[in-house]
Amino acid sequence: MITIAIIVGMHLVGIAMLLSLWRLLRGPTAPDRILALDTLYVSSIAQLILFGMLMNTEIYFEAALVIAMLGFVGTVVLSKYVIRRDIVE
Amino acid sequence: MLELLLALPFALALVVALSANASRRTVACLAGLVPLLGLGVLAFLAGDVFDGTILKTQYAWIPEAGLDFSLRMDGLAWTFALMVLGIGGLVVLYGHYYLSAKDSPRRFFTYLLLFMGAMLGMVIAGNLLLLAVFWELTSISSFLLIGFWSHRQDARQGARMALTITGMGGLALLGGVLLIGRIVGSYDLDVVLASGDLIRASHLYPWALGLVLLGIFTKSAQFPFHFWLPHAMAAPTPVSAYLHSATMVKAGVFLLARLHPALAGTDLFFYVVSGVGATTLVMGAWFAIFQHDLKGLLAYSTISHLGLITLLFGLSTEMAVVAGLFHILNHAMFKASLFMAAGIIDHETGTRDMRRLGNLRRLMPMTSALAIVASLAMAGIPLLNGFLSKEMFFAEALEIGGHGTMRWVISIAALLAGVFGIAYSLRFVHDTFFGRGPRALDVVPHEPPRWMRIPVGVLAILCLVIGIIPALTVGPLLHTMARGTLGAATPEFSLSVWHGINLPLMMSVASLVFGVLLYFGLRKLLDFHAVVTRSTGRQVFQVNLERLFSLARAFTARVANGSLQRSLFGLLLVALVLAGWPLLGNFAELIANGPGPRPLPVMGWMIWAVIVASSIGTVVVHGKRLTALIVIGGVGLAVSLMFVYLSAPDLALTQLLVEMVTIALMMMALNYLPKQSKSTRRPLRKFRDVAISIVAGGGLGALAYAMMVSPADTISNELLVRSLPEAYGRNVVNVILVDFRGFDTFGEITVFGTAALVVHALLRWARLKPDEVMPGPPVHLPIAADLTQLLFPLALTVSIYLFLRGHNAPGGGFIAGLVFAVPVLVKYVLQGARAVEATFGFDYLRGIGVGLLLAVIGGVGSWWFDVPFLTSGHLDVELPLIGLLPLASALVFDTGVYVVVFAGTLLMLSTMGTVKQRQAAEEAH
Amino acid sequence: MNHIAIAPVLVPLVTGAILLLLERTHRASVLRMWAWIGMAALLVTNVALLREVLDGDTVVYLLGDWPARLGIALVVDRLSALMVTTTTLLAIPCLLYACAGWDKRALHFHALFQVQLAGLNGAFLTGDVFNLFVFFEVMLIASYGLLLSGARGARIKAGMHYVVFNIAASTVFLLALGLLYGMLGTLNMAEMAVRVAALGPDQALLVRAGAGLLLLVFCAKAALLPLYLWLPEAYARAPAAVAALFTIMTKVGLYAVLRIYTLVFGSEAGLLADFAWPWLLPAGAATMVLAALGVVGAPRLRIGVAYLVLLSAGTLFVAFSLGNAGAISAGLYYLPQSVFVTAALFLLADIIQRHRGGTGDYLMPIASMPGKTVPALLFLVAAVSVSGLPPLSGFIGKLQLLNSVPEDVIGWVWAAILGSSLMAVIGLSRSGTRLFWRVDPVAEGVEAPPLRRSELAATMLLLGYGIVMTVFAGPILRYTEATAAQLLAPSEMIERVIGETPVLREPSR
Amino acid sequence: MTTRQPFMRRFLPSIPQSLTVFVFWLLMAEDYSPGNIVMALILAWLMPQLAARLEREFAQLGRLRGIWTLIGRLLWDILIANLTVAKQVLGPNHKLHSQFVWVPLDLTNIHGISALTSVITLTPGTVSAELSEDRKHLLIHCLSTDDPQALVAEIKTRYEAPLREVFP
Amino acid sequence: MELAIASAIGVLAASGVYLLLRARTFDVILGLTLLSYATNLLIFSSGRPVVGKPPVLKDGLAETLANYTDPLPQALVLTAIVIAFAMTAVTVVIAMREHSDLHTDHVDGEEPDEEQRGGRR
Amino acid sequence: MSTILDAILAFLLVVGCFFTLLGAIALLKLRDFFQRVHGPAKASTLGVGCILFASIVYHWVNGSGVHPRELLITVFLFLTAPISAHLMSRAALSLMDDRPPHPDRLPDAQQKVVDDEDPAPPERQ
Ligand code: NA
Ligand code: NA
Repeated sequence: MITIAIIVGMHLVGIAMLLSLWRLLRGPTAPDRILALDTLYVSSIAQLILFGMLMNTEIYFEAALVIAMLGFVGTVVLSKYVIRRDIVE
Repeated sequence: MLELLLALPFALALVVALSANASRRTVACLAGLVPLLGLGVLAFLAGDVFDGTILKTQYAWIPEAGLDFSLRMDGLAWTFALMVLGIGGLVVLYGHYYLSAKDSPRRFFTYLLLFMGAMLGMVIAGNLLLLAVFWELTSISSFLLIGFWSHRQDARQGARMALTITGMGGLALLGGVLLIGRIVGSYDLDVVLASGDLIRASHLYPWALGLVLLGIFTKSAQFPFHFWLPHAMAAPTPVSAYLHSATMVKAGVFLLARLHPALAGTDLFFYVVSGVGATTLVMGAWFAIFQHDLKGLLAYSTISHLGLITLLFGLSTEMAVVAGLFHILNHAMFKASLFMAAGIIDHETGTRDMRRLGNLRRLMPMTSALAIVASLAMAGIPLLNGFLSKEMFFAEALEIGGHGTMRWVISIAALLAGVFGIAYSLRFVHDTFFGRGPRALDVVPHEPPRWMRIPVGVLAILCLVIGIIPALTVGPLLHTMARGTLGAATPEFSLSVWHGINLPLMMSVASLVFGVLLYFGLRKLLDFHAVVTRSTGRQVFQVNLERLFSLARAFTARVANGSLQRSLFGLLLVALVLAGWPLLGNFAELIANGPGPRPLPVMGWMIWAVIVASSIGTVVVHGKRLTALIVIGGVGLAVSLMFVYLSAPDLALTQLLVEMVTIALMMMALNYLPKQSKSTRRPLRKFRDVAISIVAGGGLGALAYAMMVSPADTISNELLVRSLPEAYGRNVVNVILVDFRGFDTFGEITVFGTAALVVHALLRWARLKPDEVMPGPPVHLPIAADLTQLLFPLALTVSIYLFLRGHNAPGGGFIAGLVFAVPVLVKYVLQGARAVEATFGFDYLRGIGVGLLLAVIGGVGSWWFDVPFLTSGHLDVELPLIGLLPLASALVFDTGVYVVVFAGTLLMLSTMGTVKQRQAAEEAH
Repeated sequence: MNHIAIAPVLVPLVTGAILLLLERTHRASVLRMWAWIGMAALLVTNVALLREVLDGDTVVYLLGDWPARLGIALVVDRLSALMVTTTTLLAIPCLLYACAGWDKRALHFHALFQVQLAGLNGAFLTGDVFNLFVFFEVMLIASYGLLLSGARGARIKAGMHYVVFNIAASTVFLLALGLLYGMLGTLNMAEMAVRVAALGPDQALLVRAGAGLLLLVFCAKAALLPLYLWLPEAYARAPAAVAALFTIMTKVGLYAVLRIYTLVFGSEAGLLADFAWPWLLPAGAATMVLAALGVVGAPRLRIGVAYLVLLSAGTLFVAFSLGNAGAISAGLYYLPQSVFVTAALFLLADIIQRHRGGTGDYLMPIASMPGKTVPALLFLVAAVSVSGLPPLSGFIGKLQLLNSVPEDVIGWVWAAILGSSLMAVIGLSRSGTRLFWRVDPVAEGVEAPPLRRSELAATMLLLGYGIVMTVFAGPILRYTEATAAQLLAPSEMIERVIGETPVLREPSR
Repeated sequence: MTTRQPFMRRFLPSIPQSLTVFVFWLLMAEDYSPGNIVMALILAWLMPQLAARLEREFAQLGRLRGIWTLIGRLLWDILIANLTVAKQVLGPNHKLHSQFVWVPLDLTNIHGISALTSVITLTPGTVSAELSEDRKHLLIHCLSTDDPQALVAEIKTRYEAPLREVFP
Repeated sequence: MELAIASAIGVLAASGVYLLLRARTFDVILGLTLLSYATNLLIFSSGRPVVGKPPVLKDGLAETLANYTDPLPQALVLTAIVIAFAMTAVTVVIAMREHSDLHTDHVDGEEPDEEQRGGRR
Repeated sequence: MSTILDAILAFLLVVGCFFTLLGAIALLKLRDFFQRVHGPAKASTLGVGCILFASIVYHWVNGSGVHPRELLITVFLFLTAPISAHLMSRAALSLMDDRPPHPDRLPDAQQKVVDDEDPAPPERQ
């Protein structure tokens, strides 16, 4: 049962990713796309954790940790660009 | 002795070149030493040579190429050396007085001696390749001599023309010589000369002959390559006197004589050589009549006489060869003296234009007398040397056997040339020394210094003496020369002025009569002075050369137009050809043999969808740059996910981190780039690009597919097995990076650190103009900045964790270094570069250096244990309280990686973050 | 254990790192001193390296003490040693020239210079294809820096073209390596050779696609016919000392072609035996012709010299693809001398450019440069040598090459070689006369900036190499002939590399 | 006493941070051996030092009594409000009454303000968008509200007040 | 699986090639980035990828390719990623300098004539 | 292993995935940026939090040991999500033509010099 739940979960998260992809491609504004990318990052963490559960391994922990810790860097940089164009003033 | 003879000119050329403070006289004396000493050497050798001995010396130079430094002297070589040195000596003497105060004698005599040396070397070379070497050296040194007055355009042009034509000939000759070498198996002159039958029988013979003849004809100014010679008259007269009488142009006919036993004796040889010679003979003589320039006339006359000599060698009978050799000697004498006389006239009157000259016999009687003697020799008047060889020529022309038509043609050509020869000689004498004039001169001409006249005198007297008593004077010499050329086939001949009344004599008389008639008849018919002759050869050459230059310019500019797109397109096209070629038509078979494709779970397809969609999305929105960057971020993420999914967590981590830093770099750059791509209105180009992209992508996909479904046999199994016991790591990828293939990583961090240096070097001193400056003061993001406060130490902790764990779990120096750098980047963005730089205070540049050194130390440490670079050691340290501490030497290496990556990343970011901006006001300056 | 094989990489790298540490705080003279110390050390190691291989030994150095197929092995044979020596000899005058002042105007010059040397040497010494890629990149990144440090305007533009083209080529390199690893399962050249020889027909096709892409990459770096467009501008715009150093860069591509397509895809490669050479011969000849046209049509001396570099690349392609020992030997003799002489011409062009004021090295008919005697003489020597006129080294190389052309292709190959020589003569004689032979009475009195001694010395040194190569052509040709023989018998090297046992570890299990 | 404080500041710039790092390391390494505890201690000492090079001032905490109730309240709110938002998101779009609201701030400590914006953002239905330049007002966006003033009041009492204690 | 990877490589490569052939520096850089993804995937795929068998050794699991994926291509890709990043950084900076020095972001450092004319029309 | 635990785990997972999906749906469906940002900013965060929690328990139960370190991921997520949301909102605001007017913006408020520094922390008692 739990395996099924994991697989179902992975598909749900996968759909979430595809939805984010849609927003990423459609926009219309830059912040929309940034948001979509950010969401894609967060969904990826979920995906990694689920995958780790499915494989019964901890090997994907580091990847998930790094995405969680630094996934927002892209968001920070892109947003700062929209705000000021010069991201490092 | 031969080495000494050859070394003389080169050694003294060097001495002269270096004698910076020597007086003009000293320089001339030094230069004069060469012919003087050289003639001494010749005299010393004369006995042996006249006895028929062939003197040889040989040193190995490049035995691999068959190129030996071997010198060889026989009668032919001796005689030519005599001419080179003898006339060379006179030219040195003459030249000393000829050069004006503005001309540098040092330079002049250096060139002259170099040329003399090259000529000597060519003459006494005992190896055909060596001969070709000296042959080209004469071309190069004559180029310098002809262009001696480099401020004059005609000199520059003439020199280049001569170099181009004779250089081309030299290359052809080289080819010919190589072919001969291929046939004979040696370049040794003795061997080659003895292998005439072998050569003539070879299927390569026509090619070898053609190439050698091309060299000869260009050098000896034979039709259709004759035109460079008149233009070489831009040289100072001593040069002309030397190059165009005894040396440079004689090199061609020398070679014709030299190789006569090896090449002559076939119909091909006969027709080509005598045909070209006859054409040149007549044409040169005809054009000589219409020259107004003294030296121009002499130049065409030279062409004509060289044609004569060539023709004689073409006839190939032994006596013809003797006649040719004889004429070489005679022509050298009278032509050298004539050139020098022309030079004196030029020197004294300031002009060489016969239309302004005339009646000089009154002003400079001595010179005139000598010149007239030489001219008569040139015309072939009896009792002068020219007559003798011309008579022999007529005789030989009439005796051509076996070639019915050729006999008539050549006889008529001989007669015509005789007539023309009389006519232009007459013009030379008449227009210069007789008649009215001189006109419109700036000076009153008078006799030149005595020493300038002496060389002319010596030669003119020689013409007379030989003309009167040939057998006693030149007889033995000619005999030796002929024996050197023909060897055993040398005919018996006697030289005498009077052979009785025979057909040749009749021809001489006829040509004298018709020549005089022609000259005066032409004078009656048309105004000589108004005739402008154009050298069509030169025209053609010039036009073609210009065409070549403009074609080359246009073509090069058109092809290598600096277009990057073209370069890349070419690259792609070749890639498609090379990679697609083997697959074409074979693809189905390729994929049939493997284990076959495996299914991919839906999850994988979802990630696939993100990759594909955002990749195409990037292309669609690429014009809007910010958008494109965001969308491409999706590609990066999805590729990382694909890596994770397909069992590559290390890859995913690295990809993600690099992605973040890349986006940051690009955003920084975007500030200085236009926000949008200009749309290009070239639908055709777009269509082409779409097409080739699809082909390229499809091709690569197909290759990848075929590869993946074919069976694999890799060494990786062994890597897996040996990783833990021998390299002490569970994360085999990291073990490969720091151990198995640590050297790759070593190079990789060098690349990385260097890239940071390059970025730094490009931006440090630059001032850039932002594409758009937002109004107002810098924006502060206090909340975001504050929230990252805790993130930083935690990120640091994670970085250390990833670093230490890397050998056994995903991580390692590279990933850890980036994990360290990225939060600093966030600090840069949120707090501003200045604030971070002020407080953080790392010297990133040194960091790169330190990191690289650490990596080296980590690798070199193994030398202590006498094992190769980068061999990992393993040490378990037992510490009190703490317990067992496992240390792998790879850790030191990985620390180096860590430091380089951290410092390099931050150097890039901080450099880009602190770019000095250029204001619009500065722009105006 | 003898570690000499790795020294040519480590010495410059350590020197570079030390220079980087000193850079901020020390004066130029200190940096120069260290650069020269590094150079001296490199020269010493180079001599030691040459001695190792002179008698035909192949040195195999197993990095990390792993058997060659598992790790990375450095392989030093005569060819590698020749290339490394050429690099070192070239680097000395380049550094000398740069120390006349450019090193102060280009940020990080010394460090980049050393990294460049490390990259070149690494590429020449490695016996592993992926490691070759890595060292290509080391070399390239340093070259980007050397080209662009202190650059502005037009040079930046040239740099853009150069960099992007090379990155694209490097991408193809990786693709090729991916394919080759995927099919052969190893990256060690010797091991690859063994596996290539045993390929079945289907797999051979895919490997051939990969090998074709690899060939493309090397040809792009070596600037072969359709792939040479990047070269003229980049070389003509580079700072003199850098352009001079770059003359060896195209030779790296040539080296790689020679190495891999004799060792891995050479005569003993089964279905793929010698598949590359028939493509390369006509391309090389065509490159020669186009390059010669470029020499003739060049508006500036430096562009002309850049085309001369191209011409030498074409010549070498012809030499190598003829495939017989004589031709390869001729090419190997021709290679270093063409590097030296074109480098000398780049330096000379720079000297001329500075002394002709605003006209630079444009081949416009203006007043000749003041103080021209020595440069003119050097130019003459260089021109004679580079166009293959006797008696200098260029001639000897071409002579040997002409000698080794087999009879079935003799016509057009000779035509290409001799024809391109003639065009070079035409182009260079025009350049020379325009640069040195025009005396404008007005310009004569103008005081010229003094010629810097070290710059002239650097040029003379380069030309001096050529003269030494001329005089000692015999022994050098013997060395290159032995090299060619070694290359044409790859099985010896393959056995040597595969058979090399680690010091401590077990060989392969 | 006056000389000790700068020393302490230099030696241990931020005790909360040191603690966090210590716990963090042990959790992450999943190794509670003496050796690793020593390592954690070293890091706990070292990391804030490094961080201090980048920070002007670390957050200083006041009374921590309220923080646990705050966290509990926050978690509960997140859970409950998420359900509300779920309903709103899945419902028809036109029923949403989104608007911006300015929240006047009594908090002056920037760390407190930061914490508040985080909390506001993490609780569903509201996102903090901007802090006014004088740092006296916070602009928040509500997904759907009909009574902005009530919302402001709730934020001030539920979150701001306890935060003022933690960040005096 | 092979089909998915191969087609992803194909699409990435095609997109990359198209952008690489554009005339603007930034587009070219994007193209290179996409191409390097394609390259990395291709090298990666040379190890015949499998799902969920990362090459980190576990106790009790025999060290063969049956239990672990091929680690070597991964190491190669890592190196390739890093080098590609270094190259991208340099290219980006050159693009900045080119735009600043030559006032155009055309890859050839100058606007082609026809496009300028087209723009004016 | 008890089915109850299984069920709880499954429930946690489904809830987590549901919220993750919900965030994405919000992203897709809602009208403008400020509405959309509500979804991912917390629904997704919560969702991932649930999944992480489930994962910890799962690994624990499945015998691969207690790995509380996955909590750290949650910590980071909760730490960074507000920063992202805040910055994106600022970005969106900076693009808006009709930004919400400041409630008590005085004519001279604009001339107020904005301090570069963070306000000095109060002295310690
Ligand atoms: Na690349
Ligand atoms: Na690496």
